[in-house]
Amino acid sequence: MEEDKKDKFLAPENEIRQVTAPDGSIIEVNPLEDYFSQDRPKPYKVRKGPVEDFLNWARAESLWVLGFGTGCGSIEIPPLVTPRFDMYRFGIQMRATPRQSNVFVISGYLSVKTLKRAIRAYEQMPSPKYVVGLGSCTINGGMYYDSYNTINRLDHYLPVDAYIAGCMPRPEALLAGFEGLKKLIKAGKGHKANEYVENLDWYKANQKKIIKDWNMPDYNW
Amino acid sequence: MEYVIMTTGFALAIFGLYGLLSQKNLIKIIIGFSIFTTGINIVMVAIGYVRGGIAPILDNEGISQIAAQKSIVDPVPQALVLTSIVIGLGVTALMLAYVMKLYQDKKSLNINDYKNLKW
Amino acid sequence: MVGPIYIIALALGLAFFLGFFGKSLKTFSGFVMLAGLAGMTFISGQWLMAFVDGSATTQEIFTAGFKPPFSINLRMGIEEATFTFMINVIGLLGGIYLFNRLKEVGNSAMSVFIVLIMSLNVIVMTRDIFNLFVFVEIGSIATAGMIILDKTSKSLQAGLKYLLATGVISGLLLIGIIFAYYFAGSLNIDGIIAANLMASKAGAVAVFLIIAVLVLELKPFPANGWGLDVYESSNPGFGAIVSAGTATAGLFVLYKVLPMGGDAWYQYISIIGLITFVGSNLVGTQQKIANRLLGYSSIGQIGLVMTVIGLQPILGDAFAFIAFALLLNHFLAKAGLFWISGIIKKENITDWSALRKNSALLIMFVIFIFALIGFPPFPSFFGKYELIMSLISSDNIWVAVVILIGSFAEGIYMFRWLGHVLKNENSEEEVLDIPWNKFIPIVLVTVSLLAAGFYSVPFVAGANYFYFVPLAFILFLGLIDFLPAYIKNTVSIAGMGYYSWLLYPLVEGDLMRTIFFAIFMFGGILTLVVGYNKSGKREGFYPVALMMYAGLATIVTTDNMFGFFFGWELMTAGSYFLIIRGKRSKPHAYSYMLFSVAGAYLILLGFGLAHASGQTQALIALKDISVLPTLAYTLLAVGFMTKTASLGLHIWLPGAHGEAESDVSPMVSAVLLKAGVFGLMLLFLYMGEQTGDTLLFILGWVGAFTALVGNLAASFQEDAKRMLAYSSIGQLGYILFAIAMMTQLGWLAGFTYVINHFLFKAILFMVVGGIVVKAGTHNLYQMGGLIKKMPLSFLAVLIAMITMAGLPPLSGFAGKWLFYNAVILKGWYIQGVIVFFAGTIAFLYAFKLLHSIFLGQLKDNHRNLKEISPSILIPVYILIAGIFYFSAFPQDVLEPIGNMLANYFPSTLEWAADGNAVTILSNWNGNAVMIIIISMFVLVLGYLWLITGKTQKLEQFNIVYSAERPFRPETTHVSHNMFAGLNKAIGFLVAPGITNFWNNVSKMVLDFAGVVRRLYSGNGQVYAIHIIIYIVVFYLISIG
Amino acid sequence: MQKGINNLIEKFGASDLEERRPGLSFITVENTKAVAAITHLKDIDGYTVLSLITAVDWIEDGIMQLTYLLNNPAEIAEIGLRVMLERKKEAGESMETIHHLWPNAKKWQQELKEMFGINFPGSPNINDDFILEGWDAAPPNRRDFDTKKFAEETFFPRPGRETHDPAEHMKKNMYPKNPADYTNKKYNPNR
Amino acid sequence: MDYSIEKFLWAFLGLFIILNWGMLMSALMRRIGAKLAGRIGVPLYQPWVDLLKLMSLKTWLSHGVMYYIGPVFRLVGGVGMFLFMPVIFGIEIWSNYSFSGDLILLLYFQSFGMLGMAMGASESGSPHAAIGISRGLSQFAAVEVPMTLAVIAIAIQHQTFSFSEIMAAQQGGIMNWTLFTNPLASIAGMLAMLGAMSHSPFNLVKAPNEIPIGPPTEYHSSFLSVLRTNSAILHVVEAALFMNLFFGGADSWYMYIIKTFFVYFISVFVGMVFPRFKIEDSIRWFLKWPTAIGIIAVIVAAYW
Repeated sequence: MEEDKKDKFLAPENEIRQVTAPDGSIIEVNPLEDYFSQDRPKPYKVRKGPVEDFLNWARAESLWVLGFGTGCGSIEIPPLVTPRFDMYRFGIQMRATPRQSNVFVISGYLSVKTLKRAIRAYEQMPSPKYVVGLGSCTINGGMYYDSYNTINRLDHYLPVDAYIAGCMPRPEALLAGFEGLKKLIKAGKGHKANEYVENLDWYKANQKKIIKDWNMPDYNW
Repeated sequence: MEYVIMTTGFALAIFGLYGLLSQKNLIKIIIGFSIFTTGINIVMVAIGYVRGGIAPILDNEGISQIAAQKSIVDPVPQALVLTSIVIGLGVTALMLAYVMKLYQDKKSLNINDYKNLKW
Repeated sequence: MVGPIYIIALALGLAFFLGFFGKSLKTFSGFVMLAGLAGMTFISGQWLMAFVDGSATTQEIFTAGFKPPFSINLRMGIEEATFTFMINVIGLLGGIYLFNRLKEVGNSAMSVFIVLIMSLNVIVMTRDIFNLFVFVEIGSIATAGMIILDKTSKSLQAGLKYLLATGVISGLLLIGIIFAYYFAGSLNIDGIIAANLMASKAGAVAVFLIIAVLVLELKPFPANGWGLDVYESSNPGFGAIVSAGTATAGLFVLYKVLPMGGDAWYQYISIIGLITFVGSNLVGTQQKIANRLLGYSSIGQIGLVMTVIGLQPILGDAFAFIAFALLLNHFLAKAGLFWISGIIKKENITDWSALRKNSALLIMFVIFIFALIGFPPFPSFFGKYELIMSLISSDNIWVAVVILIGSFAEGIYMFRWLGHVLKNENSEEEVLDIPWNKFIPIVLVTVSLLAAGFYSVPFVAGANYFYFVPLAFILFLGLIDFLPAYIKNTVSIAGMGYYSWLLYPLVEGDLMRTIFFAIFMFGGILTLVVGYNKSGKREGFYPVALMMYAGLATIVTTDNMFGFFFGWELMTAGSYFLIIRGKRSKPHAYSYMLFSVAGAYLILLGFGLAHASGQTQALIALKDISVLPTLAYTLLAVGFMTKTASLGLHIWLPGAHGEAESDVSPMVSAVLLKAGVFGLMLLFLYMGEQTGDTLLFILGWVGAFTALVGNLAASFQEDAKRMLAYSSIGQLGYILFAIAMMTQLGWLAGFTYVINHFLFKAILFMVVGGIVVKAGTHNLYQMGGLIKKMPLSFLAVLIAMITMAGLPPLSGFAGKWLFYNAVILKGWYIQGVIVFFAGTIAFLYAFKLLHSIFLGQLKDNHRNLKEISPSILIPVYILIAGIFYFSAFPQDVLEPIGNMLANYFPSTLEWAADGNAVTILSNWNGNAVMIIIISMFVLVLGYLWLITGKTQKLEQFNIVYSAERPFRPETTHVSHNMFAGLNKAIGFLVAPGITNFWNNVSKMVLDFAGVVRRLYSGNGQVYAIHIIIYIVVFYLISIG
Repeated sequence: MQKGINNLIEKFGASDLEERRPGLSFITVENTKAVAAITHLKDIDGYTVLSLITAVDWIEDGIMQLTYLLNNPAEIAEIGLRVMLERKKEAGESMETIHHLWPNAKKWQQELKEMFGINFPGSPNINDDFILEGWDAAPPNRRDFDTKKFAEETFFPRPGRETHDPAEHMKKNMYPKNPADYTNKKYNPNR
Repeated sequence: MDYSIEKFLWAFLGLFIILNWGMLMSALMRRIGAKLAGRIGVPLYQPWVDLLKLMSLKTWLSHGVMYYIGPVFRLVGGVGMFLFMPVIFGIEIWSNYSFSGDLILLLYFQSFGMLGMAMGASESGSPHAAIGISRGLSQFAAVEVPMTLAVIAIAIQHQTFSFSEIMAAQQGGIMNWTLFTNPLASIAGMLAMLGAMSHSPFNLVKAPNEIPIGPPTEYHSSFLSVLRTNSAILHVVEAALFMNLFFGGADSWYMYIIKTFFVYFISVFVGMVFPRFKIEDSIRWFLKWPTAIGIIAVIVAAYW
């Protein structure tokens, strides 16, 4: 079964290919294995104590949000930088690259196609990292609950720290959601990234169930 | 008299040269060449001529050597002419042989047909 | 002592006798013919020996016992003995060469051949003008007979044209002779000379006809279509006889009769010779047919000798040597070339690559070509050098210039031909058939050529037998060429080491020379070490590499101009062969050679002017040039700048350096370019700031723009080695700018750049060359990510690039610092800013090279690459040690140089005890900078290590790719057109304007040649008309 | 406009002319003559713009209808050319490609292949993904594909979800009973 | 030539002050920017929090050795610029290690960190990094032209490259500042500074929406913290460089902080007002007006 899938959906550029080296020898390249790290992630150690509390405060007061609008709800994010909402005063700012972001806002419905990119972006973020599900669609599919192409429950695919209900929630709700997230982090509960790593097999099974053309390594470093 | 001869010689040479340069037929060119050499030979003879001179044959019974030196026709040009004629003959013969070979090769006597080598 | 008359007797008798042999005895009669030729050679040789050792005096032989004018007289003096010997030798060798062909055709051909040689002998010996005519005619007829040795349609046509032309010519000669006789009363040359015919107008016409006709026999440009046809169509073995033998005899005759005309005629002859030399070679540039090309070259060379004969009154004592050296050179080389042509049997020069199948033949071919162009150690080099010196000394600069232009034109087609031979496709099936009887004559002329070069030494001031020592070693290397490369490599390194040790005393004490000597020799040895990673035999590599280094060593050790020029040409020749070894190097080596030759000629002219001023060959003559000093210095500077590839003269460099082999590139880039710098430094030192004020100012600007354009072009390159080559152009621009400032700081900066450029460019070319070989591509965008595979190479290139970019703490900054100070003190602000702008552009290509090769994405086919060979890395790390030493202790290197420079310039730099360099503007402590930066680096690295936990190693596709994944390394690696923005903004600066300019120049020359050669319409009649027109024009100019 | 339609009727036996409004007509052509008709419309009658190709699944009639909407910029007229294909039970209806007339047709056809399962043999990249990635179920826009069932089987529906009729729900829960309440400042539906 | 521990500690103290001032300054600038937009803006302590957060992250990914030491190069570049320049005019303990060299050293040392960082970023293999670097280098090359012209004009004017001498020449009143004694050079230099600071309109290098963040796109956690440390230092040091050249230097920390603030503010202010240049337009612009002004400045300084 696994083999069949691979044959059917493996992208041409990911097929095992043979190339001729400059010295004439033939090299076999398996892009998925050779070009991507195959390592499994390990959970980081969660410390306790006043120093860690202080660091948690720092983590909470410096939320860097990945600028990745996954669905219709992403239109609710730009107003946050306007004078009316001004998220900067809460230590929240947007970053353009997942490597420098901590918070991933899944803004609204998530199609299977986007889910794949969301997983990739999430896995590339450094821990500790947080996922905020924005809108009903991330909770139970919302108005797209019966669509053939959007997920129903985000928490089956990514570990969600906070949900913000509504269709769509307004920016204020988003800010309130961030405040909630901050409380969680300050309380030392912002380690869902570890949960993801620990239950990686379950998450991967769920992800692969609907992403048929996986075409990427199991874990995108 | 010698000037007439010399003029004739030059005229012949120039005619010959003109023929050599203007005719397209190889045989005519060679004829031109012959006329050219003939003209030159005539000029040579004319150069050596001394008016009223005698044949340059020296023997003890004839005039004295001193007198002879003044009166005989200069023998050197005549000797030269002989050589020159011989050489002219040789060259003409060789030319004709060439023309024959060329004609065998291309069946043409027109000099314009033999321009394979150029530039 | 056998009388010279027996030469004629022997030949005539033999020719007659051969007729009696039947067809069955062909081989026998062939040997009889050779024996006869050998006998003739023996007689003239015997006379020559006797004259050389002084046991004989000039003999006059009178036929029939009368004295002139009543008899024909022959003369046998040293000149006649030499020339008859040459003719007989060529006859004998030609006979051996043509043996089979003559045998096939039959006894008659042998008779004709012997008669031809005999007639040439008589032409040389006779003193009787009519006898001369007779034997000229006999020669013509015999020639016409020999032309159709190969009975082809073309040779028949050529023969007829030849006959027509010589017929007209001889008719005119006859008229001339008869009038000369009429007015002089004698047919004897001496008699005619004594009669001084020039006094009367009619007599002058007679002399005119005689000399003009003899000139026409030498096929002057442009009335020489018939001669060219003969060269093209006849058997090459016979072509050799015509080119070497007949022309030699003709030249001697001209030399013999010229006194008839008096001084004015010498001038005419030299002008005719010049026109022929330049015109023929110029028209030859368009020629593709080998034999016809040789014809053009022959006619050109004969024109050159004719010029020299015409210059006899000017040259004085040197005449004999110059004329004979040039003639002998042509004689031997052209005979050899024709003979080789007879073996190759290819009409078109583009098909001549078959020559590569026999390396001995190839080497001899190369020797002939180089001899013709006038490279050392061949006689023409000595002859031409002496000729130019004498001409300029006697105030005939324009003649010298024209001669050099003609030589250059000859180089244009000769080197094109050589390029075809060395690089064109070679079909495997064809086999080169080399019979021994054809091979031996070629070997003999080659050996004679080399010997003649050797024996030319005493005739040229400044020449030294010592220059032949490295050549002997090179010869030895050539002889052991069959050995594997590593043995030859070891031998070469040992030889170079020994030679350096031998020469070191010559440069000891002179710091400037010592530095360059070290760069040339030490750099040479290091670059040779790289050669250990080459397997196989590397045929022909070591002799030419050592030739280049021998040239460089000569340049830097010599104290006279001749030695300098000798070394310069030797180096040029060696480097040409090194460069052309690259796979796609043909056009680049060609343009390199043309620029080098042109540059060398400019240098030669400059030297000539210096020599004319100082009347000495010592280099010190450059100090106070009184004859046209501005011109002289400009010529010299431009000449040297062709080697340093300054703007306008740089177009050869990128291809030549970029396409060369991996270990040749560092040789020609890091080491060779310094020769030009050395020349410029030497020149500027002698010139002084006052004399060359304007020139230096212009050169400063040229240097600045060279730096800018070179670096800018480098940053737009996609080819790794070309990028480095363009970077060399830029770096050399800095150096030119720096030394043009003529201040202590400027020169110090120049020296710093020289040393740094040597260090880092050697590293870069070695490493990049090694990688290019490993990676199988030159293109930067096809590499990438190699840092994981070749960390040591990366480190080396990184260090070299930091040095190049001039970043502290490495030594590149020393150059920049000196530069800023020098620029401000000199007051060349705007130029300085251009140079600094160029400097920042250097970052761009430094980054591009590092990024494109080592960083970014590793390609599929490079996944199994290994680190480059230790034989590259060891010299590279030696050089890196040098960089670090220079960087940490700049004082150790720069202080002595500064002190040395203080002899020439006011000192503006002080060194404090702690290594602090102080000028009135600024201070810099290289030592302290090094310490501080290294300690900072360690501290910061420790800090980062402290706050960083265990890192997770990633693979190349584990990157943020806008939530996608990369598709293939090729599409993910950013390299091609990397600086697109910069290109859009200022890319117009490097639009190939200069290349286009030179292309247009060469196109113009070739088009001109193409138009001029339409004169040769192929019609025999037209050629006859040419002759008539030539005579008329010549007459109108000379007498009318 | 009229000329083009007349041509269609006369030359290609088109039928069922339906003029929606001036300048927009729909007409049915047999599928064997469709490409010829389209070519004629493009080359001779001036319908040079392909606006769209779309499909309708008439599952009850066993028909898969293709509609080519062509535009004539000169006359500002549009013709919708309907082609009725016989609907197959499993996807795989086939129609001639028209990408040689308009290169952009290949994208429409690719979409139809993916969403309706209508094949256009010869159309470039016809089997490539268009918007779905790795889809291996039935083409989702065919009406016999039960998308709710598919979603429930695939997407882990969250238990306890209630569904309301939006209109009723909003009337009941959100809008004020009394329209006068709209002016009541205390009432804030967003709260 | 003083390598004593005492000297090192003073230098370290200076560095610490600079670092914190740099952070504070960036927060202040952001607040000013926010005010301009009608927002409140970040809390003043935000830069420290961000730094702390970055250091407390638990993921460290490495693309290779060069990637690892790229930030080290960068920080060495920033710190080095600080160390090679006297901080406070006329006070020996604040002269740092400026005895090693002067303005020329600093001009070239600028590029040290840049090139090292470029190496590190491009080892990650990210095309965005490479594109950003290629833009950055292209722009840097153009910026250097007016910068060099300004420096040369100053060197001609004062006949020295030494910071302390240039600063000394500007002492004794505001009218002695280069800004007033050599206004053209100052204009050229300040225009070059706009490019050197990489604020809008010259910030295509890290255009976040197009090439995410540009060169540091792959840097995260502790690596990014080093880069941010550097940028805090570098902003102050660069401002100080221009302050020393054109605004009379500083004879006390008080003046230092005020002047660097205003110098830096100029670039931020311009950045807030103008939109972004395309890279080729930016190069053309630098090679046009600032260069022309610079050339005039040099000519004026040299021949007037």
